[in-house]
Amino acid sequence: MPVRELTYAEALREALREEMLRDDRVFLMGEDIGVIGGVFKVTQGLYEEFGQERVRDTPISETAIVGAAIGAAIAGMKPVAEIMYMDFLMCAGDQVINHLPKIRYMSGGKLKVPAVIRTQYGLYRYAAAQHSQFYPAFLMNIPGMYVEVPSTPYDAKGLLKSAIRDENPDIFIECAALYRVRGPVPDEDYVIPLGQADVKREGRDVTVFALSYMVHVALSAAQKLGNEGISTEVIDPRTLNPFDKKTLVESVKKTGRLVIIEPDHKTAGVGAEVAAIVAEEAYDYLKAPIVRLAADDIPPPFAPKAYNAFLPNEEKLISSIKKLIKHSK
Amino acid sequence: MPVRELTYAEALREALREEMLRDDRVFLMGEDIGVIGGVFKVTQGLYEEFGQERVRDTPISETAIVGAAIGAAIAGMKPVAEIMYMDFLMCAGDQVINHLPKIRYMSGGKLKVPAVIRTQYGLYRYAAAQHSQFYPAFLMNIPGMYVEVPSTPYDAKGLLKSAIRDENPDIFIECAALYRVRGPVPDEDYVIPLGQADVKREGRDVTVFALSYMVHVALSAAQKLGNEGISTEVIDPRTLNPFDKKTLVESVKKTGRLVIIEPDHKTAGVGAEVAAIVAEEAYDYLKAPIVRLAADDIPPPFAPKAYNAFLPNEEKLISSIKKLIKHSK
Amino acid sequence: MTYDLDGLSKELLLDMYYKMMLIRRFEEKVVEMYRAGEIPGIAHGYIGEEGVAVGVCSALRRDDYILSTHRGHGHSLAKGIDPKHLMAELYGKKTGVCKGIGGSMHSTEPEVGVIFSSAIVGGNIPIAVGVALAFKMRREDRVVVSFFGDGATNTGAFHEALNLASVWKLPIVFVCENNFYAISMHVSKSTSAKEIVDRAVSYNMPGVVVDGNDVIAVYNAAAAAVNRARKGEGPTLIEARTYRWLDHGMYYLGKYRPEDEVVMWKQKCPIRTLRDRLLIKGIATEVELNSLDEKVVHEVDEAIRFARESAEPDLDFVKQFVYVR
Amino acid sequence: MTYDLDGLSKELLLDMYYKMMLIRRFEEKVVEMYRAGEIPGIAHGYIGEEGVAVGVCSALRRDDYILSTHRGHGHSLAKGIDPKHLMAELYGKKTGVCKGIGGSMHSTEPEVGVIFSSAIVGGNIPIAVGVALAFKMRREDRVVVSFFGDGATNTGAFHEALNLASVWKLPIVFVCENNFYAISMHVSKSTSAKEIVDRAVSYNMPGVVVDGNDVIAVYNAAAAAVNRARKGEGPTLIEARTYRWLDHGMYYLGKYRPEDEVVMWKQKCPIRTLRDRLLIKGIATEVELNSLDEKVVHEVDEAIRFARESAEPDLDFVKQFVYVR
Ligand SMILES: Cc1ncc(C[n+]2csc(CCOP(=O)(O)OP(=O)(O)O)c2C)c(N)n1
Ligand SMILES: Cc1ncc(C[n+]2csc(CCOP(=O)(O)OP(=O)(O)O)c2C)c(N)n1
Ligand SMILES: [Mg+2]
Ligand SMILES: [Mg+2]
Repeated sequence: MPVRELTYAEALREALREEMLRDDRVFLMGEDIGVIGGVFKVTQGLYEEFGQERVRDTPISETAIVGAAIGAAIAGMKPVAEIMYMDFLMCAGDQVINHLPKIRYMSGGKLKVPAVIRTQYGLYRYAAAQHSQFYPAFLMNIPGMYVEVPSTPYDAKGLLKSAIRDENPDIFIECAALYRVRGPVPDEDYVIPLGQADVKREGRDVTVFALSYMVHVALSAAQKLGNEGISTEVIDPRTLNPFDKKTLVESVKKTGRLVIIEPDHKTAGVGAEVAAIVAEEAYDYLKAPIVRLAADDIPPPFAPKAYNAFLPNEEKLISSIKKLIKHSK
Repeated sequence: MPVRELTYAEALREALREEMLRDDRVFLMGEDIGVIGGVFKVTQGLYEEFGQERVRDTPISETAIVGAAIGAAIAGMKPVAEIMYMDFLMCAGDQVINHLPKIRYMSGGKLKVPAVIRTQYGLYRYAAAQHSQFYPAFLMNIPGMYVEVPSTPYDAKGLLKSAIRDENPDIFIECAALYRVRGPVPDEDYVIPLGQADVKREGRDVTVFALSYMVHVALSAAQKLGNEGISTEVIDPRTLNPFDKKTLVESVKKTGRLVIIEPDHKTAGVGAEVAAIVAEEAYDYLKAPIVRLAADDIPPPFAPKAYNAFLPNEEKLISSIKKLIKHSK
Repeated sequence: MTYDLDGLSKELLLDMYYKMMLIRRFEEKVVEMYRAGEIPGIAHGYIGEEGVAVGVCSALRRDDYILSTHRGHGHSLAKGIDPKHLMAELYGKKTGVCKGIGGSMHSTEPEVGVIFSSAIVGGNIPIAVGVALAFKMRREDRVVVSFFGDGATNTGAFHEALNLASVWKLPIVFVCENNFYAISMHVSKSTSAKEIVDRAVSYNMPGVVVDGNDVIAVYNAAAAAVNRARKGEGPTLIEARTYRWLDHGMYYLGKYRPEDEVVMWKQKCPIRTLRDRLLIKGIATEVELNSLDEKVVHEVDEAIRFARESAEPDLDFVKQFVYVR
Repeated sequence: MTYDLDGLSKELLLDMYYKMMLIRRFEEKVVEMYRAGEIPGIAHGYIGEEGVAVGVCSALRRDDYILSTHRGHGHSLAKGIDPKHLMAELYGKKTGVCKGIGGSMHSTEPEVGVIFSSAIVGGNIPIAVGVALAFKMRREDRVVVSFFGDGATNTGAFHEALNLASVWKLPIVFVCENNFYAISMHVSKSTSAKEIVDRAVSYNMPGVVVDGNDVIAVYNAAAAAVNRARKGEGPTLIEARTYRWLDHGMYYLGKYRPEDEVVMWKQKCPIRTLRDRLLIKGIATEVELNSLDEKVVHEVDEAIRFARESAEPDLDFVKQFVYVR
């Protein structure tokens, strides 16, 4: 029997639905998630199935949305709040950094904050500088909350279910450019443990650390490089906190080469931390400098040609890997 | 004639005063900066000298403070707004990331945003998790604004004057633990160009990249190591954006060893970017793994003993450097 | 003058008619070209709400500034941005008002008083306050208008900004375009105040409700508020009630409005209303108005041609505009 | 009952007296020990404002929750936190309510209904709304109180939270402790509403002003609001006017209040006021009240002893509490 295929959005919807059925403390809140099922349709049908109490449309009040999710969580509920675009997450900046990740700790462990904040970043939507941002490194820098960055339908469902069941706060970052991407998702219930990177492809010559959408770019590049005799390992961290150092370091120890490809800004992005870990922990194994391919250090431009060039892509990845392999020979 | 000594707070105050005298577009706004001269007394006396129009006490409205600074700036003024603690900067998160650094760009260069947002982080104040944060890496990750992190009275004055005169937006991050530290400040007018790291001490054996307060820790450690025959170079970046890669990379090429000491969280902190740059650009010169000493990846605790241990310190720095020099022999 | 309507000159009235029609035809073309795949990204139409932008901007001087929103084409055109440059911006071209870097939601043209448009709901309001502060500190008699929707009145930014504008008595007019929905969310479900205008009490400033589909009523309300602001008497909150005929943006997001509500509002078309009044009162003839209609069609076609023919910026080009150097 | 004052039982009245006195003596000791260098960090005293915390918390059940602020010692003690555990927290000891991790500004003791205290001005308000949402969704008849100052009413968080609580009709009471200053900023300069309580209009909820130095008036106002919330009728905004006798925190920040204003308010001491009424009405005797006074002194001394003798947490200890694992 062939495995069922779902889109990333469908996989997320299933995760939400199953967890709502499984645990009546789980409820959803956010802008336009109810009556119209979300502007990206992730929550479609859930309002009809679960009603307005458990699928709550909110005013445009990001601080109140995140704050209320925190409050409901410390009072024993399991809220899943949606912030429509990651750009707007900082409209709730105080709640996101000063409260969500700190309340358990500041209470000396008396409270738990099992809230999930779902958001998405809008790659390739040409929506300009205030609707195209992705800044996961910041959330990684602030201890106390988990951060998920699923790249496939399978991971999206399994990680979202884990995030909901887990009792820590999570920022769950989806990618709008992936919502319609299909992939296998088993029928039966499963979860993916938080903090386990996934080796999306094994290889010997070079490790590509690929973040979120860039996993697909890396896999496609790896395929092509394979035809030219270069064996590429592709690592998808899946969660940034907890961060699976082990899988990364072991891979680099094996291949001796690391290329990072990420859709966030290069400077002080996730790739900086990845490079730093490797420079600290696998320094003796490196055969060549680490390479980071990332979005340019400029705000996302609107004009499509400039925007596309602003992001890293398959071509740049392939040529970097080839150059790297030459350098170390 | 001996050079005059001022405290860091006095140096900042002089910078504000001189720029206000020099350019009547410069004005100050923030919570409690007027009548009482600021909770850290940086603006003391300025309300009396310049009056309530140019030294504006505000309500507790961080979003309005940063937003109004932006608005005044695009309309031709030169506002210097104070956010009392860096923790509260994210109460204005939307203005700080979606507006301040993007408006010039999104306007196709028609607008300028010559606003300075001054803030401080409260090292060693035992003020717990919501009053002790320092997250400069995030501001470095968002392109479009400059970020200053002065460590001495001299730098504080020179950088603040540059930040005010410069026509780009700035986040100017002071350190409360430095306000009473004294240092030489010349009588005559001077500015420090943005984007120039300062080699605070020259050395041959190891480069210490020290951030903000940690410059003092590094200098003291370097002194002691010198007595043991280890020659330490101490680099103070002074500004994180623009970032002076050149001084860093050249120093590491010379010494072959890098230790980073920073008072922000280790994971995805400034040190990650520094390590990544070196791993990319000075890889062939490194004689040993890069070492990062930073605040632990937990929210700042209140209890003083735990808090002190949470931060990197001189002892840890000295022992790291000794270990590093051994490793590479 | 015999040609006045509510004391307004024929020139002003025809200009308002012309501007509303320009917005209408411009937006129709945007929808068409968006569907045709010529306009990338996201965009939000202003059809049905023309009375608000035009009524308010007609009460402003050229050197007064407005700040706009994600739904900003109407504001830009009403304040005088050349439709060619606006359309080129939507196309992402170098000749656009923001050189193709900003797109639909980020118009800036200080020459005509469009200082900034934010795509963050509520985001422009604190910035508008700062612009007004600059005017006041320099003792200029210029006025700022901040436009925003009903949904924006639930953001923290709205609250902090209106409070600050009031305590500092700044020359600003807050114009809430209440089109009853924030995407799918009806104002009655999102906004706890009985009426949005009641929120003025919270800031001790005058609050005025106006029929946003009656451009003359909007003009009069705005003129009074602008006058107050110009005289140094502080801010006003205007709630202009109107309706958007199109969906929230260019995509269909599902059904959340009753059919008959949409039909009812279409009958209150602000352009037709003014046209009828101009004709009935004998202020303008069919011929005059038709010639304006034609002029507008021509201008919009010209804007499309201009946008199409302009060059697209590349990465090196856009990089120049991040910093002042 | 003959012993009632305004219909309140003697037991309740004496308990309120006792709690106010406990707060007073506790805070006096905090100042003393802070100056002596025994208490680290930053702390904010509640002296002069005892009537608000005690009046409000006396109207709550043990299983109702409060959320507090940087100025939270009074709220914690009024809701029933053991002074030993609170003092130990201020000392940064393992036996503190938050194991020494939170300090003065972050009290949590769900057992007695102190769920969370935020040091971010306005920060607790949206969270309080979420707690109330949980109660409502589970159909529990519990009520939430969010305490905050006059200064907090100018934060965006206040606005968004009160709006949401109102549209969702949640069981919550918003208690604004108007002590007329936010650090050095007088409420008249920071807050544009004529009266803070007018802001209730913006959220279509009842607004009540009460003399915060009259603990019985506070109790009655709170009881009415709590009752309303418990019956599912939605939130209320209470503005309790009071005054802090001490400086903003433990440091002297300069002069921003007129001498005679401070003197005037000290004459309106909430504790003396209640004491006088209890004596005049013959509800309690000097002897009874003096014995409560002594009990309090003893308890506070005991708290200091306990705090001093407790162990300080180290880094490994505090690390355990970041995540649930
Ligand atoms: C802070 C923020 N939250 C959410 C959004 C997404 N969004 C864009 S427009 C909109 C609705 C705005 O409603 P309203 O203010 O009434 O303006 P209208 O679209 O009706 O003109 C929303 C939720 C946004 N841009 N910014
Ligand atoms: C968001 C934020 N801004 C600024 C501060 C610094 N701060 C601490 S208390 C305070 C004044 C608070 O005034 P109010 O709300 O009236 O409470 P009070 O201190 O008078 O009890 C300020 C500005 C803060 N903690 N949080
Ligand atoms: Mg609307
Ligand atoms: Mg106060």
